[in-house]
Amino acid sequence: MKSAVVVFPGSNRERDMLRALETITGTRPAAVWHADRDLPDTDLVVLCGGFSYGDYLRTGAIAARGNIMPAIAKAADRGVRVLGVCNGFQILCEAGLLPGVLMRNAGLKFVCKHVDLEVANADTDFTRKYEAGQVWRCPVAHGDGNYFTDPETLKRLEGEGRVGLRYAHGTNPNGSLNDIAGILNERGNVFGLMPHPENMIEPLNGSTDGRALFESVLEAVA
Amino acid sequence: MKARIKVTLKNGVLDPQGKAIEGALGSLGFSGVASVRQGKLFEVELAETDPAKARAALEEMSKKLLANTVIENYAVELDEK
Amino acid sequence: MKARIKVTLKNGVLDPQGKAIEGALGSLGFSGVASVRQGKLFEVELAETDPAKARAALEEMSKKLLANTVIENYAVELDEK
Amino acid sequence: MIPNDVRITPELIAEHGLKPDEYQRILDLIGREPTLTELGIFSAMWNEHCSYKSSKKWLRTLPTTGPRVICGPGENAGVVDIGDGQAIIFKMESHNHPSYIEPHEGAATGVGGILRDVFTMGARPIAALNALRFGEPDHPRTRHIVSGVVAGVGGYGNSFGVPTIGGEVNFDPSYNGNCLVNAFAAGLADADKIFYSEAKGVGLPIVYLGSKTGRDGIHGATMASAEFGENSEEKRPTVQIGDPFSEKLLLEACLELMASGAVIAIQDMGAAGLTCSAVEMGAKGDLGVELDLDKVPCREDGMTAYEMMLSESQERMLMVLDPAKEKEAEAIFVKWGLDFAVIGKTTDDLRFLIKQHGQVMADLPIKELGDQAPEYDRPWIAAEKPKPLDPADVPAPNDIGDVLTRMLALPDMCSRRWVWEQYDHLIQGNTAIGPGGDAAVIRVENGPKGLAFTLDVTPRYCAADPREGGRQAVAECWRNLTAVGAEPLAITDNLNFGNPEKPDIMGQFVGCIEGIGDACRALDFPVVSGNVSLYNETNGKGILPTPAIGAVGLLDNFEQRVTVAFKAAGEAIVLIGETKGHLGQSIYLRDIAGKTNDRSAPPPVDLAVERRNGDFVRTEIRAGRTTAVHDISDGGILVALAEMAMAGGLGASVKPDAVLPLHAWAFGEDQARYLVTMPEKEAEAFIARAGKAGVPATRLGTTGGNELTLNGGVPISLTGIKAAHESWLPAYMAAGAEL
Ligand SMILES: Nc1ncnc2c1ncn2[C@@H]1O[C@H](COP(=O)(O)OP(=O)(O)O)[C@@H](O)[C@H]1O
Ligand SMILES: [Mg+2]
Repeated sequence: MKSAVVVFPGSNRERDMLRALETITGTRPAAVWHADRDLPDTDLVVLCGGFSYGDYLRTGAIAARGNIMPAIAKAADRGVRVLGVCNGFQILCEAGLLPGVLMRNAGLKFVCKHVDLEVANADTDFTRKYEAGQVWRCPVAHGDGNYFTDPETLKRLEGEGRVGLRYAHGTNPNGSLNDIAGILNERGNVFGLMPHPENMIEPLNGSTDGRALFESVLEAVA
Repeated sequence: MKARIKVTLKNGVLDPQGKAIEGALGSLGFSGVASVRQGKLFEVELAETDPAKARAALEEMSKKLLANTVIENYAVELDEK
Repeated sequence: MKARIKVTLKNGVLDPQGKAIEGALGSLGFSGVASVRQGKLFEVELAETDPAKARAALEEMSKKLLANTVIENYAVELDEK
Repeated sequence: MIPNDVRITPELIAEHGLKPDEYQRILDLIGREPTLTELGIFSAMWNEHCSYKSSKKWLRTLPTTGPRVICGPGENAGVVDIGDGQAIIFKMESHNHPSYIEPHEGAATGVGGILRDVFTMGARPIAALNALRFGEPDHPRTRHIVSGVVAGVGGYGNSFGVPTIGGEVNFDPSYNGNCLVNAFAAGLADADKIFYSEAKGVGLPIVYLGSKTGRDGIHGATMASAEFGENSEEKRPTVQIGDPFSEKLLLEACLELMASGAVIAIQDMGAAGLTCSAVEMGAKGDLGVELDLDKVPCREDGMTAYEMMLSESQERMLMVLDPAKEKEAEAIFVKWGLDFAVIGKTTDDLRFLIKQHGQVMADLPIKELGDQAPEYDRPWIAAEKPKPLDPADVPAPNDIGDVLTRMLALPDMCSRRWVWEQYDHLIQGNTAIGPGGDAAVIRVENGPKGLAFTLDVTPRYCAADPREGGRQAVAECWRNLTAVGAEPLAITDNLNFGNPEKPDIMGQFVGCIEGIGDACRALDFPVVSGNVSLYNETNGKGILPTPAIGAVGLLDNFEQRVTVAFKAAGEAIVLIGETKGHLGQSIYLRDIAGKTNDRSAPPPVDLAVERRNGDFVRTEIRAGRTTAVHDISDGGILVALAEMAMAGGLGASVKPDAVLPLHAWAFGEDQARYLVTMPEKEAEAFIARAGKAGVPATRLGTTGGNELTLNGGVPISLTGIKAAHESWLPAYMAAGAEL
């Protein structure tokens, strides 16, 4: 599988993501600079974690208006898989590729810890290697992960099975609506989540449960 | 020309910071605070001197960047002299 | 009674957010933006109906919580009706 | 604008922190009255922070070399060889005063400064730690400071993208008006690609990089500007604001530039920014420096030479560049959106020449600015040697379970989870042991090596007996590294004290340094970098002497690491080291028995025993013969045991010493001790090996269950102690209004 990781000024988990993708897919991903207007030929575009533009103004807001974004929107239209992790999720929401917005954590503090994630829909390109209802541990590290959207959109997300992952067992770290940890677009090829599966891929991390997420995409594009 | 843009959360949008401030004011002993909503204020200095053009540009900036119109409203104020 | 508190950075205090926004406006094609400074806006609803008392309370709140007076200024505005 | 030719009055001199005899020294040196800019430059170069005038004499006594030391004190950070052509670069620095004034920004810029010190040398930061000391919890400002400092430390490191993996938090009334924020950072580089600050070559461009210069943190200017009247409101010294976003860009741009081969010398702008960095680069390289301030990127209009030379705006660097690569270098900085300006050149006349608007604002001998700084041999008196305390004089508890529960919930003993959950401790994906254990461990990118990090000092020991306290601080670091299986490599120190002009405070300083030196020599643990922070006083009362030590250790294979958590039921618990029940200066004595002003001796540190016991434990860990290890420090055996149990979610049943009073055994703070677990069937052989090595090893008990049981007595529920341990800090912080 060919993958590409987009790097914005202030991205800071791009090295984690590049390493995870290379380990799991066996192919070195391309690193794409935000100022470029074209994407390389790729099966998966990843927007990684970090503080693009310092998280200034609104998290993800400035990056979402960057040069590379129209190319990502076009790729998504063509059905290319797009994954946004943490700041990447925030950028996708700001860019309108996913609905809703990630607001300040309810506790108003940055939070870094392990949470339990429940697979709310195992029938997606990003979760098919998990069992439905499976619960796995994964780290979060963010200050703005509090997912919010209007009641109508929420109803649609839930009704259409577009909530991919939820915080389980009362581990919701940020006050997200319906314990939402990750959502899909209508077509199911764009996925955004706050937790960091790329930091849960080898025994050093305490478990390898994050791999299945990448392996799901690998299988989906095969 | 100087201008201000106020960006506030739309009604019905959850405001965790405002809520926390309400709580904090309560514990500091301020009673009678019915609600607090937190917004943003941008003080902008423009080269443009024509008020109509300046206002149009500021509206554009608000829509394109400064406000997330899914959850926020904005209002432009010019310092007319 | 409704009121607004504006909290802005003091002159000379670095405003990294404002700077980043300036840059972003530039790359979105807005020219002639000389500077952007970002501040906060608090919209407060008070039970108090006496303007003088309300103003005094809001000043207190600003000093004690809403503004960091080491680096920020604040201004209280009442909605007088 | 502040004129440059103002008359230099005694008030102005005093306002710049210069003593009359120091001013005389300036007059003798340059043979005329200095300009205002020159006075500012001298005040910056000759203040305690830059010149180490009170401490230099004593710092020289520290051991700073060793087979692995590539670069000791004198550069931005220390450099230590870790094999395979790699080096670890690290340092610790204080930001105490700014953090008291504005906790969030003060702490943030402290972290920013130390990260810059590390990447200035060519290293990518891989770990950050922080030692924090706050006033007593009930003091009205404490909560505000805790909240701001923690958010500031986290906010900067999280955004910059370095894992913040450890540190210390203490509360004591002596810090009520003077908190301590000591930030540590470490970075990894190739041993043959280290960058230094020494300028080389005449006529080469001096380049300014990073953020623009504003009027941040110009202290000495307060009165000067007020006196001259114009726009004095505008010229008020402002607090430095951290911009981790710019720093992250600066990191990437610098590393890219270094890889291009364009960098001849590099120095970050820290305290007294442009002045210190430019003088240091020139003086080290025996070169003059000429700067044209009209070229300096400024954030505000009308900045004077004085202001530019003293500004402490953050996220800035100075470099000497290979002129052939100037264009390439500029392109890298433009790509990262940072300012890049050639602001001067190196010269061969050894002058520090500052021009603005075509006029000379300062013209000083560059070497003398550093070399001729005053140096003091301050009078000092050693404190009287304290007497050991007889455990029999310390009241015994009625209910040991209750005391343990209370101890684990003390401000100085409770879980720091509330703090480190605000720090991204997982970023970079190499965190092998995160916060909460003895030392944190980071895998060296792609393995198999691991690096261990810890910060330690016990100020109450240092206050009671500075020399013993100094030894203990180093020994505890060494022990913490050992307890995860690491070989201790080297240390950095951050010496926080009161006013050195007072002989008793100077006595504390000297004593602590002597103690640190003793321990470093005995443990082959050199000092490779450090920082001194003096005058930490409020209303004439100094803080507890706080020589914080930061230490780094190496694991050949990070898989060898071991953590404090009990791993399985039915395992043997063995105590390494001798227990005499030393209660002097213990947490038990101070916080449970309530003897807050006790003058008894702290636990003595026998460095030979320390080394013998530690070497044995490390050998066992590396041979894979231990399942959990924890060193015993604050709170003694029972607290260490409880920490292992809470971390593993497994209880234990143990047999206290039959001779010592129970509380002395449980809560005594004798040094050089560890608790170790292993499978039951291996315990006997373990103890035999210890015996052969001359290391005291006692079988204490067995893991299992949900409780701690002493001698079959009333069980202490893990749930109960864990709740107490975890809840104090969050509850304390939640009780106050903070945003
Ligand atoms: N207590 C100390 N022990 C050893 N070295 C020290 C100590 N204090 C300062 N140094 C060394 O002196 C040099 C100057 O320190 P400092 O001024 O704090 O560095 P910087 O200019 O990077 O802020 C550094 O190399 C530092 O490591
Ligand atoms: Mg430095």
